[in-house]
Amino acid sequence: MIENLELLIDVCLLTFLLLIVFAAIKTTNLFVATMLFGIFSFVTALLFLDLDAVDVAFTEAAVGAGFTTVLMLSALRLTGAFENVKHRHSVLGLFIVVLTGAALIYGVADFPNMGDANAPVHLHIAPEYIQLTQEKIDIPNVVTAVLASFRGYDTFGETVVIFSAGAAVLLLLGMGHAEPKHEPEQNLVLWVVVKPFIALILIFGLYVQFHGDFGAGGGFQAGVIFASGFILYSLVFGESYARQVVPASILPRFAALGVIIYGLTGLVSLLSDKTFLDYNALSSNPVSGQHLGILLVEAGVGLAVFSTVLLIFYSFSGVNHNE
Amino acid sequence: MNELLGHVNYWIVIFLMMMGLYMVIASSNLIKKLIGISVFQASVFILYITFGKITEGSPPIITDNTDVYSNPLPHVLILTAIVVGVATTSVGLALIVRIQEAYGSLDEDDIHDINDNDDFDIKSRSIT
Amino acid sequence: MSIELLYILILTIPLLTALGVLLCHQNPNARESLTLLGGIFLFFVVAKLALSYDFEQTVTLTLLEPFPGLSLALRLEPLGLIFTLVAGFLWPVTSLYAIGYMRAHHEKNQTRFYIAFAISIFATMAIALSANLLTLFLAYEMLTLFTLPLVTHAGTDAARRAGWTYLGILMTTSIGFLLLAIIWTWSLTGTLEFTPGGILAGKAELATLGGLLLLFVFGTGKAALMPFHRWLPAAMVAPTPVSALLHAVAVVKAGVFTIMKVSVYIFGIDLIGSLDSAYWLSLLAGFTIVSASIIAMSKDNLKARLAYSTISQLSYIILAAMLGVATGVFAGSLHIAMHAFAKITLFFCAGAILVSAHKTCVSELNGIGRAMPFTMLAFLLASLSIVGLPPLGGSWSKWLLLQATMDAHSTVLLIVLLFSSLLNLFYLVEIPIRGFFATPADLNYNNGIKEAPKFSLIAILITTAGCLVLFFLVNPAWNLVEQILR
Amino acid sequence: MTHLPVLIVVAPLLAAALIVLLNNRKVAWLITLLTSLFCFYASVSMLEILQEVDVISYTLGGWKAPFGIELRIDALSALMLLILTGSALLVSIYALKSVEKEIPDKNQVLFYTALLMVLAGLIGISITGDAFNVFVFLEISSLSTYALISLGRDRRALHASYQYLMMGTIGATFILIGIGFMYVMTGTLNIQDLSQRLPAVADTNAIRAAFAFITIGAGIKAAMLPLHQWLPNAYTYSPSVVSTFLAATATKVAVYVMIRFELSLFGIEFSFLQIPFDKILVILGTIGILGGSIYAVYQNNVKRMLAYSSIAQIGYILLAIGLASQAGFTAALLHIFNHALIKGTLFMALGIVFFRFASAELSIMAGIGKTMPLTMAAFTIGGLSLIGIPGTAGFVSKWYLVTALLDASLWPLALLILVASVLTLIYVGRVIEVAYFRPTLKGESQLKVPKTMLIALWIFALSNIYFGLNSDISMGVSTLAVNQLIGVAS
Repeated sequence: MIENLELLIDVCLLTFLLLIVFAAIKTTNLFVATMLFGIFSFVTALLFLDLDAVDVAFTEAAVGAGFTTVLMLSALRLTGAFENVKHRHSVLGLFIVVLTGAALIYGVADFPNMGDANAPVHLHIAPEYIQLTQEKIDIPNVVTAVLASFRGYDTFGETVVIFSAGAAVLLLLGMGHAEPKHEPEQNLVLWVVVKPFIALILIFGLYVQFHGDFGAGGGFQAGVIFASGFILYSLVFGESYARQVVPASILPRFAALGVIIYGLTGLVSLLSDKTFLDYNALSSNPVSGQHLGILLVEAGVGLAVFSTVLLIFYSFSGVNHNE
Repeated sequence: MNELLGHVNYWIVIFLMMMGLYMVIASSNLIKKLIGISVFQASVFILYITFGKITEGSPPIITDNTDVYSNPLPHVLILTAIVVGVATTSVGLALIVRIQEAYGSLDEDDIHDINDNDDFDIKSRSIT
Repeated sequence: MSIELLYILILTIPLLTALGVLLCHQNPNARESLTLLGGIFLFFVVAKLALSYDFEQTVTLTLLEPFPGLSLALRLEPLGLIFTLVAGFLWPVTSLYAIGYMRAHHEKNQTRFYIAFAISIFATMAIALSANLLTLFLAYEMLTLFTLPLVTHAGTDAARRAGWTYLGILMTTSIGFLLLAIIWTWSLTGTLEFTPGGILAGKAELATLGGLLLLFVFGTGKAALMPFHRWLPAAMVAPTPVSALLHAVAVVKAGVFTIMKVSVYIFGIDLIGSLDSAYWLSLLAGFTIVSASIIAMSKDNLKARLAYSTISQLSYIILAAMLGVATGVFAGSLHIAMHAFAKITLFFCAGAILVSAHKTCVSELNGIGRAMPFTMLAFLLASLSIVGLPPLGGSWSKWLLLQATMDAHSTVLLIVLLFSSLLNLFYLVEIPIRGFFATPADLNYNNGIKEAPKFSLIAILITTAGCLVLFFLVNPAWNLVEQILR
Repeated sequence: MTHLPVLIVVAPLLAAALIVLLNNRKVAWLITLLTSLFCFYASVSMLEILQEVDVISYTLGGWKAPFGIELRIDALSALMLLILTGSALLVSIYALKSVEKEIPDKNQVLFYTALLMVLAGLIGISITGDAFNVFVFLEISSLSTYALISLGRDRRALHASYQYLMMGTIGATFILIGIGFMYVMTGTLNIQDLSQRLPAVADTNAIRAAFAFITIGAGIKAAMLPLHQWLPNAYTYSPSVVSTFLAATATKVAVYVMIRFELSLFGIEFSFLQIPFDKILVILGTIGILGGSIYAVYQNNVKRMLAYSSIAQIGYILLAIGLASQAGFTAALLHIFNHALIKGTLFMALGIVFFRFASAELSIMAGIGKTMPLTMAAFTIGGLSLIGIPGTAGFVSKWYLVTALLDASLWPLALLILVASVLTLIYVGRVIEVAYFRPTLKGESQLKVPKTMLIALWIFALSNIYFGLNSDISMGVSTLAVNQLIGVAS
């Protein structure tokens, strides 16, 4: 019965998503659209959870529902929240969409049924990953093992993507600067509640960073969570204070450092004539080498993500209109 | 029946993708386009995760309780893809902020009109 | 000196001359003596090559191999030698003429003029010496490009428009048709070498080969076969030495030379004889001959009249090549040389009249013979050579051509040729007749008009003498053309 | 030197990060130059290695394929590397002064970072042996490209960048969908492994859909007509260094992706026999050639003119691939190489014009043949090569393309190609006419053109002539690559 229950939840969530997107298309209030998108991400995270993808769910919640929404709101602050009320009825657009949809429907017709344990995806490579993780890497979270070791090169690329997004935003908007006069209202209750809360967030971030081997989590999620602690600080206590704690000018270098940590960890193996990112070279014991390698690259990822996310936030919130 | 149940997920996801894509093409507001493309991408992510699922499987974190784990590879891929998605979104938003500054509008049609004017200016300045 | 060295020298002398001209652009005297010197030296090298070359043992010099199996290579054969000799002889003569003309006419940008001129000669020589179609095509395109600044030399709007017409027609035809024909030949035979007897026979059906021939002939826009002739009158905006050497000798002869080479060494004369399209092309050439002559009669502008005369004369050669008989090949080859001398003389004279009397129209020339007797006499002789009267060089090629049409059993073309000779007589000989016998409208007409500058006059005398000498010296030339089909 | 395959990607990535860390403009330029020099060296070395072995395989993380990610360099990859790193080297020499002039001081360091990341991304795509990895590196290069384009001085650069971001993301997502479909049917992402497992499931909707999505995705990135809308604006308004580098490389890498997936992965059997993809390519290519060339004729901004010309040139390449013959593939690869040389030259020359006049409108180029003789001479060489005049690189590829068409008995298309060359003649001729035969404008800028820019330009220009007269290298690599692709023993 469990399978049908899972499927039921699944279909419900998906239907919910459809409604959200439909509402987002219809609304002319961009603020509403943005909030709907936040909800969309959150429901997607739930869906991922239902589909056993805990790491992905975690990331989607932190990145999609959290960070992206904050970013969109920051952008709306600068651009205004209403769109011109007019709906283009693009016949060509509709045609393209229907064509794409038809191609997709046509394509999935041959897909194995959902959840079929005998589908090709579950027979090739994936079983080996689960087995090899236990034998050679010896950490419980297979996703982390695949991410940081088997496909560590992809993850290196992913870190670079984040870094390049930071560079791109910086090129476009500059680092900005906080407006010193503008300070949020001094709300004692808020202050008192938030202060310990931020501490908790930071501790949780560290936990996620270092617990990624065992449960859901890792550098990405940790970086975002850690940054969101500072973002919260900045929202509540004023950005100029936040910038005193973590100066904006240091962030690009931190992000670069994150990438370099990852890259150098990979390059170390070259010295002992192993290939790039072969963590076995890091220690005389291959398994502990793997552990060390994963730790190091996750640290690099965490640092890069944290700095970039915070940097992007600064860039958006500190933009000076008159420039 | 089995076939239907086994594919209903895919069909809904595809419909979601189509809605996202429609939002990209049919909206004239740049922010809505961006939301559309994020929806489109997110739907693709759901597609990936869906085919990584094994019925009665559990998350791919090794425990002693079970032997059936859902496929970890799509999870890894989508982790990467989500990050790529958010990176794209932030660059897109940064561009939008600059476009608002430069054009005073986020409406694609307005922007096209302004661009055409710019073109005309250049032509009227030129000598030939 | 080895033959290879001579090849290299023939190509490098014009280039070195161009370089030298560039280096001494401050000093007109040095610049012009250098051009002249380069020309004379080039002619000696060409003459040396002519004397020491043995057609039994041709020498090929491969310069480069841009892609496998296709090379840029040089090889002299009789047809090429004729062209080389003509162009090599006429370059220094034209230089001589140009010095007088350009100075008297106070042209600007003379350095650019001499450089482009020298490089054009380089391209012409490369065409003449080319061992295969690729080399020929490369040189052909270079010739178009480097003559362009000469056409647009004046820099006026009219000159620019003429430049577009020039470039447009020559490039369109060459890239659109000629290149396609060349690549097609390559694709059919796997070689582009000029081979005695041709390379295409039996490689494809006759209809295909007929189409290929059409591509080749229409692709060679420089041969000015109608309807691709418009560029030649347009190019007449150029200074007269350019019109004289390039648009009466080098460029247009490069065109008909290409057609001759293709019909003799790519198709083979027998194959041409069996192609229907060759017959149609010869009729088109006949049409061009007659209609260009008629247009020439209607032109009052002297250079335009000469340009249409050139179009007509070029089609003689195309016609000769398309007949598919040996006599035709001989006639065409001889005509390349004979027409070159006559036509360059005519252009020289036109330029001399422009410089000395500032006249450009035929109707203004009444009585000019009294002030410029030498020029007009030269004009008369050259005209008669083109008409084909003895004792002038042109009579040989005209006579052979008539014989070729008879060999090919084509009465129509025979009549066309005879009729066109009559037309030639009308529109060319009219001019000296006006010059010597008509009364000028204005009695003070001849005041202040002298003969052309002496450099130019000497040049005119040399080429006129050439027309006469060629009549008597036809034996060596004949021996040469006979080698073509050996 | 067994690690060259990975170093050629990692070096520019780490250099990009290092630049940010050091945060100094001059140092940033120097690092960029040295990095591209190293990459160029690495690609030449690997090309040499490939004379001995068929393919260089490098497994990352010590996990053998298909479990780990594999870098796989065959002759086709090596050809792309040569184009990418060669262009990058020349562009970095050129960038010193151009960037100083066109990019605000505060952005220069990050400019070089982004440039290096574009390079690394494109290199990564060209050498990876893993389908998903293609997507990751595609996004690395794309994100940085969007930023670089937006740095143009005109506000339209921003909108151009946004348009590209939208279309580019749709393209990348389409590729992602295609990869997903293949993964579902085979359970693997390694290209080698995929190509072995695909035949068993080739006759399924899923694989056909995967093929379509990947092709359209790569087609958007390659600006294949009618998916080209992003390109003209992106090239027109981006800074000179960026337009030069992109024009020489970016669309070609997208074509590479197409070739890699369709020939190596799906295989000729599937692509051209089971589905009539060759015919589609011939049609799209032909439309691209004609459409691009005709549009180009009507442009008054020379950069935009060349942008449309690029669309036409992509058409040539696609048409050549669509012939589905050995000659056709060779022509395509050769044109990828030669067109990089051509467009590199032309855009660099325009960049110098832009350097002096801050505009690339045709009207401001009046008479600059006299005032900027070296720049315009190089432009003319590039233009002649674009037209396909013998003695230039453009001629060689056009020759092979027409030969391939004639071999396939498509002589009307051969004629059409040559007609398109005439269109090229018209638009290149317009520029040359204005530059050489119009009077110079008054108020002529007195700015001196820096030597570094001219040197880079002339190396590009002369390479057009070198590879036009001696095609041993370009032909050799292309032939080798084609033989490997279609499985003929060389």
